[in-house]
Amino acid sequence: MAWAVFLILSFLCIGSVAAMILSRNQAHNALFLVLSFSSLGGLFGLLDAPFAAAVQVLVYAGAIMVLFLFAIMMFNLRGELPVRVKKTRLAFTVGLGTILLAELLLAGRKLVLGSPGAASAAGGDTARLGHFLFSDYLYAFEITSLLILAALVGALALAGKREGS
Amino acid sequence: MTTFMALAPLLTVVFGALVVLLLEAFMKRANREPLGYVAALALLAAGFFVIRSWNRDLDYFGGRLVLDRFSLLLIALFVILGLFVLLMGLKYAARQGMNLGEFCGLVLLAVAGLMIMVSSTDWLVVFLGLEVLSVASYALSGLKKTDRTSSEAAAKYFLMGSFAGAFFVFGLALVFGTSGSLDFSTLLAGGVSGAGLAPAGAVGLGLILAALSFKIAIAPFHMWAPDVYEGAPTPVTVFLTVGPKAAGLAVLFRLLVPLLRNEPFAAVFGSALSLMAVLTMFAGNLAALRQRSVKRMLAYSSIAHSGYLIVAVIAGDGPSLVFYLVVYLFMNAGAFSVLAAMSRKGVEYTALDDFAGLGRRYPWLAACLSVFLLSLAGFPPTAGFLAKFYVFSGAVREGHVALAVAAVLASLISVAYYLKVIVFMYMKEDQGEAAIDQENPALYLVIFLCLFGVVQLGLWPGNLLALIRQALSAAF
Amino acid sequence: MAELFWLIPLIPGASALLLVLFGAKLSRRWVAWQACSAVFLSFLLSSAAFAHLVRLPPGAPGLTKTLFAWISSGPFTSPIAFAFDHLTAVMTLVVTGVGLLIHVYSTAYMAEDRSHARYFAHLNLFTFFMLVLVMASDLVLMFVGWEGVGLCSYLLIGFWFERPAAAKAGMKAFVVNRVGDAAFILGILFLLANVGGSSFSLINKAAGGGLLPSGLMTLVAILLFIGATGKSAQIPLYVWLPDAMEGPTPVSALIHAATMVTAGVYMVCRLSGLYAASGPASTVVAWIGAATALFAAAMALVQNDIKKVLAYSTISQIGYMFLGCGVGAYAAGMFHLVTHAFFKSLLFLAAGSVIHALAGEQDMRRMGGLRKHLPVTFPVFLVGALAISGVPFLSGFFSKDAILTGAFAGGQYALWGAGLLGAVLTAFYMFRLVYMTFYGKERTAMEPGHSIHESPRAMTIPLVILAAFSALAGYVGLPVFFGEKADLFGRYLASSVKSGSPHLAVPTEGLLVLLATASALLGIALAFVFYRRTPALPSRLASRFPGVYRLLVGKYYIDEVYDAVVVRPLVRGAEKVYERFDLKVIDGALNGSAAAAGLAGKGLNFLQSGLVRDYALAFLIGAITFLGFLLL
Amino acid sequence: MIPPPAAFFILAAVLFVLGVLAFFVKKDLLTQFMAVEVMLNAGNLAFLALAKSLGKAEGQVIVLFVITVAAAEAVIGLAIIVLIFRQRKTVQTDELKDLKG
Repeated sequence: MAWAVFLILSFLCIGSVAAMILSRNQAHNALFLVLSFSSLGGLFGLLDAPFAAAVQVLVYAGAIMVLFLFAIMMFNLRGELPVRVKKTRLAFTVGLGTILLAELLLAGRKLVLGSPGAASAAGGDTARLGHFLFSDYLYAFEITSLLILAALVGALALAGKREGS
Repeated sequence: MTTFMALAPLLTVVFGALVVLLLEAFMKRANREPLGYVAALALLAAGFFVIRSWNRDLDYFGGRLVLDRFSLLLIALFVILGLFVLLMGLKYAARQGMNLGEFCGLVLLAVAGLMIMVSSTDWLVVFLGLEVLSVASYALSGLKKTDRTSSEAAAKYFLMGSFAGAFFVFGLALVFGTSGSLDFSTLLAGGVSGAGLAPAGAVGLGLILAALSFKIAIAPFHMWAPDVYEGAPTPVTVFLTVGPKAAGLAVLFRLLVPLLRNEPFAAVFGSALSLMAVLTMFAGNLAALRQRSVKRMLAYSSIAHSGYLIVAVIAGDGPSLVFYLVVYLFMNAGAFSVLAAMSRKGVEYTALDDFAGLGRRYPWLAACLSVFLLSLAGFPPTAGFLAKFYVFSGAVREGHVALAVAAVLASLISVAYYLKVIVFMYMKEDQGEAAIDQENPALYLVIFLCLFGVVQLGLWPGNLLALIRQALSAAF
Repeated sequence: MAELFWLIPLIPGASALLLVLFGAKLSRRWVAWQACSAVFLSFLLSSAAFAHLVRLPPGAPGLTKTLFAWISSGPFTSPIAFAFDHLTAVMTLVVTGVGLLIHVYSTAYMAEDRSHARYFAHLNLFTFFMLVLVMASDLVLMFVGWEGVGLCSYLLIGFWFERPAAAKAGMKAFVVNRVGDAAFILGILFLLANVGGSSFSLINKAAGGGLLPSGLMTLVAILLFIGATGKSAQIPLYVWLPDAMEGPTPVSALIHAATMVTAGVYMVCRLSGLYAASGPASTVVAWIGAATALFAAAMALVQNDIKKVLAYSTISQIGYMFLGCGVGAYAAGMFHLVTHAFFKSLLFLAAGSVIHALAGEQDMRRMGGLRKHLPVTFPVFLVGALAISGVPFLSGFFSKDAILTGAFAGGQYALWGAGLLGAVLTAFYMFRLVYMTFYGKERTAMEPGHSIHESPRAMTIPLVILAAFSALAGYVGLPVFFGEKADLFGRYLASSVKSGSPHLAVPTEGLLVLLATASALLGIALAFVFYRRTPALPSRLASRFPGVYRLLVGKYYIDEVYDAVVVRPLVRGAEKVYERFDLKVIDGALNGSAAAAGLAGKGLNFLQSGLVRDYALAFLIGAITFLGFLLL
Repeated sequence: MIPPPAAFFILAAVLFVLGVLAFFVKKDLLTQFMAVEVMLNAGNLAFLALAKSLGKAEGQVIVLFVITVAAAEAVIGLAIIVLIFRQRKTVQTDELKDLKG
């Protein structure tokens, strides 16, 4: 049963990214990405990470991608057909990608092969996560506030309508 | 000592940023320069806390924030860098259509990011610090909103930077998977004990190193750098050529020094890094030869300097690394300051031809630029010579003779293009009249300070070196 | 006053700084006065320090002054310290003394030039760096001066940058020198890593005490010597010096004859402990020196530009100095350095006077018969020519003889023979120059309104002073048969440089002196036959070979005949080498490396396409390669 | 039965490489940035898979931070894209070639 869910979700996830690569429509791209990220949320859930799953769906698929869709609407990019990539270049890139994939798998094989996954300690407990967040990861948590501040100021500075622009 | 005071420098800078941004939002006056002074004040206060924390080994957050002397030294470097950038920007902002308040706030936030990066040995913290720095620098590079090249620089930097950031994340995952922790030391436990790194750890580290090399501008991860350095507003370019480079190298140094003492590891990582160092030095210097824009030429020169700096990392020579970074701050900021001085409202003169005859028209400016360029080229007795000399002699001492030879040859090439500018300034007739707006006291202060630094460190480097040695003796 | 000796370099340095910053605002008169008096003050101080030095008891160390600790922490220390010992005193007096005369000469020579202040600023700056070079008490500080004089030389060669040839020559000098400097700095790095310091006494002691492995010592000595071949224009890095003649003539006299180009010889003498301890390195020095001496002399035979003859002559004479150092006769090398500084700067300045008189003409084929017009220049030039040729009782005779004797005494008969042959060639090309320039028909092509005139007093007085020194300077180093103590110079230097080879028996040495004299006279006589008695030889040859004669009926058939009969057999080899080596290899390498660098830069710029996906591709390839490296 | 972490890791690696490919195939700023988002998500998946195999709960916390980073980057990224669009009326990446050489 879990295997079946996994396979379906992975298919959805990979398939929608592949579709995004092939599609030429900006809005469709963004929608494919929403689909991909939602199914990733499902996969997170399968990995006993319900909190991450929730955040994934809410923040990513919900907020960030909607932002993207807004941007696409705003630019009204439908008229712009992306230019095709040259065949040789495409083949070259795919070759490189294959090598990278092989390297990543080679690197990870010792880590994950034969590990059934320590299901009990996976820490699905959101309360424990909260505890982590405000103990071991408090500093990191504080830094994220700084990060968001920087992003906000930067975005206002660049895209805000002000005098002189 | 674990105390909240360890946060003081960082908090001061962030607080300064908030004050500047709030003041900016409610300020109606056209003259925004007071904001720059507020920001400078915040940096000075941070500097004060750095000096107070010296020798105290403060830490907080369970050791995720460590103010050892190494990080304090670098934080002090960033404070000076931030001050230079702010002072350079005071008049520049108004002339080139930048909002000074946002500029100051972002510079302070970027400095905060740098501080976070160098004062931790936790990968997650380093990554987040790097992202604070990145997000602020993307915005800073695009701050000349009416300028096509500035926004192009921002877009390129952003796109490449987030691409590299994704590699960082995947590397983090692999490192985490190897040791179950993101602290430098647990990862190194395997490497230092002689057992070698697990492939996952090595590849994870490799991905992280690639992303860090991107920030430092090491070939072949450097390609974004010339474009961004050229397109960004000149004060921001100073920040980008020094800040991320210094922080990235500091992280690299902290990470690699224990590892490179380990034979099998040194054989692999050491030789890969050496190769990259050689590639970087030659790519930077050769490409700089052909430039007709002084700004872009200096951008390539900055890449070449990354190569020399990496040599110090490979040799495990902390003192010469830090000394070189300090010297590089002064000579590079100095050269770019003169470049920033070559401007008036809405115009910046960066082409080589604009420098023709500068020696006659603005002798002081030309003399200062000559000193900075000679220092960058490594002519004795400037500080640049000593810095290079230290790095190269360290490499020879540690047995990296081939690397030292390559570095000497590469710096041989570099002299040609630095000297070309001097030849233009003193030996060519001026063609047009590049009339510059000379009313810019803060900028001239920066030029003077840089000149002072380059001469002082070239002739009397003793005090700084003693300080650096003292700082590093404890940490490494 | 002697204890103020550390001001010797600083005075011209301060003057240079003032001239760089305010030169444009000062009057020409003031600039000239300031520049000259700065060097004059240095000269006074040098003399005072020298007087102090010779009064010291034998064996006493010279003056030292540590200004401050420069590099004081870390694996090695290197103070900014000036030393004034016997060897330094010689160089300092030469640099300030000859430098002063050339400064004075320049006030007249450059009086009309547009960039008057820039010229004197650079000249003072050069003096500063040259003095730092000779007074440095350790190798790193010497390198500071070494690089500095290179920079000034580059700026002064390219002084008339409007001429493309001058700009190109400056660039060539610069590039070639940088190649040498790279080797030099590597040598310093090796020394630092192994000796743990860079002061000359430390290095010489370590080398002499056998503390260094001999392989390393040879490597370091040869690396440093490669630096010297760059600076002192020896094979294979000599190619920049003939082109350097594009600079103003006083610059050629000061930098490219008297001082900077001899810095390599000075360095070898300074490190005589190191070179004496390394046999292979000394052999290399001696053979490179001898080869350069012969080869450059042969090249000088066929030049038509008056300054080019002198340039090749300089290369050849410096070869002699290295030959002396290589066979262990360091004092003799230094001796020749000093006498050469006098007569070669004299020759250059006199040539400058000739050029000045002819309004810029440098081609000897358009000179001739000038002796009547230049009543001061001609005799002093003759003195210089006689001195360099090694005619007895003039300075060059004694110093050249000291080198040849040193080679012979060291058992290096082949090197001695080469030196002797070089002496014949030297006398020959010098008198070829004299006869072509000052004797014979007037071949000048002056524009109407100009007349050939003797130079102003500011130019002729330095010439006369230099001529006096060229004639008399040799008497400080007389050969052994004037008495055991006649070699004042050698004894004077004994505390600073390694002593040379054992003395020869008086009869042997007498024979050597006779041979040297004979070879000088032979050279002069050959030149006389070919260039003075012009009608006789060519017509006789012409009647015997009418076909050849018809071929050679040209304006300058002398040159052609001489070319066919004498030069070809002798010089063809040299020219072949020159063509093959200089034009093809060195120029090729220069152009080639420039082209390669340009090409590489072009390639890099092509990669730097401005397109993000190309940048990302480089990133990806880099990352993949890096990861692959780690996994393998 | 729940699939082993290895399966998730393989999926993560494939997703990462697909993201890289998408970055190269696509030619406008917006979609290329979306490809980077795919890569970041692949990193997150790898984190969770490896955390699972180690039995460490912290993986989830770190994922939270990565998502925050992605959000911050999206904000600044979209601002930059808006800026580019205002100036050039296009978001084609290949149009960004004023700076080169």
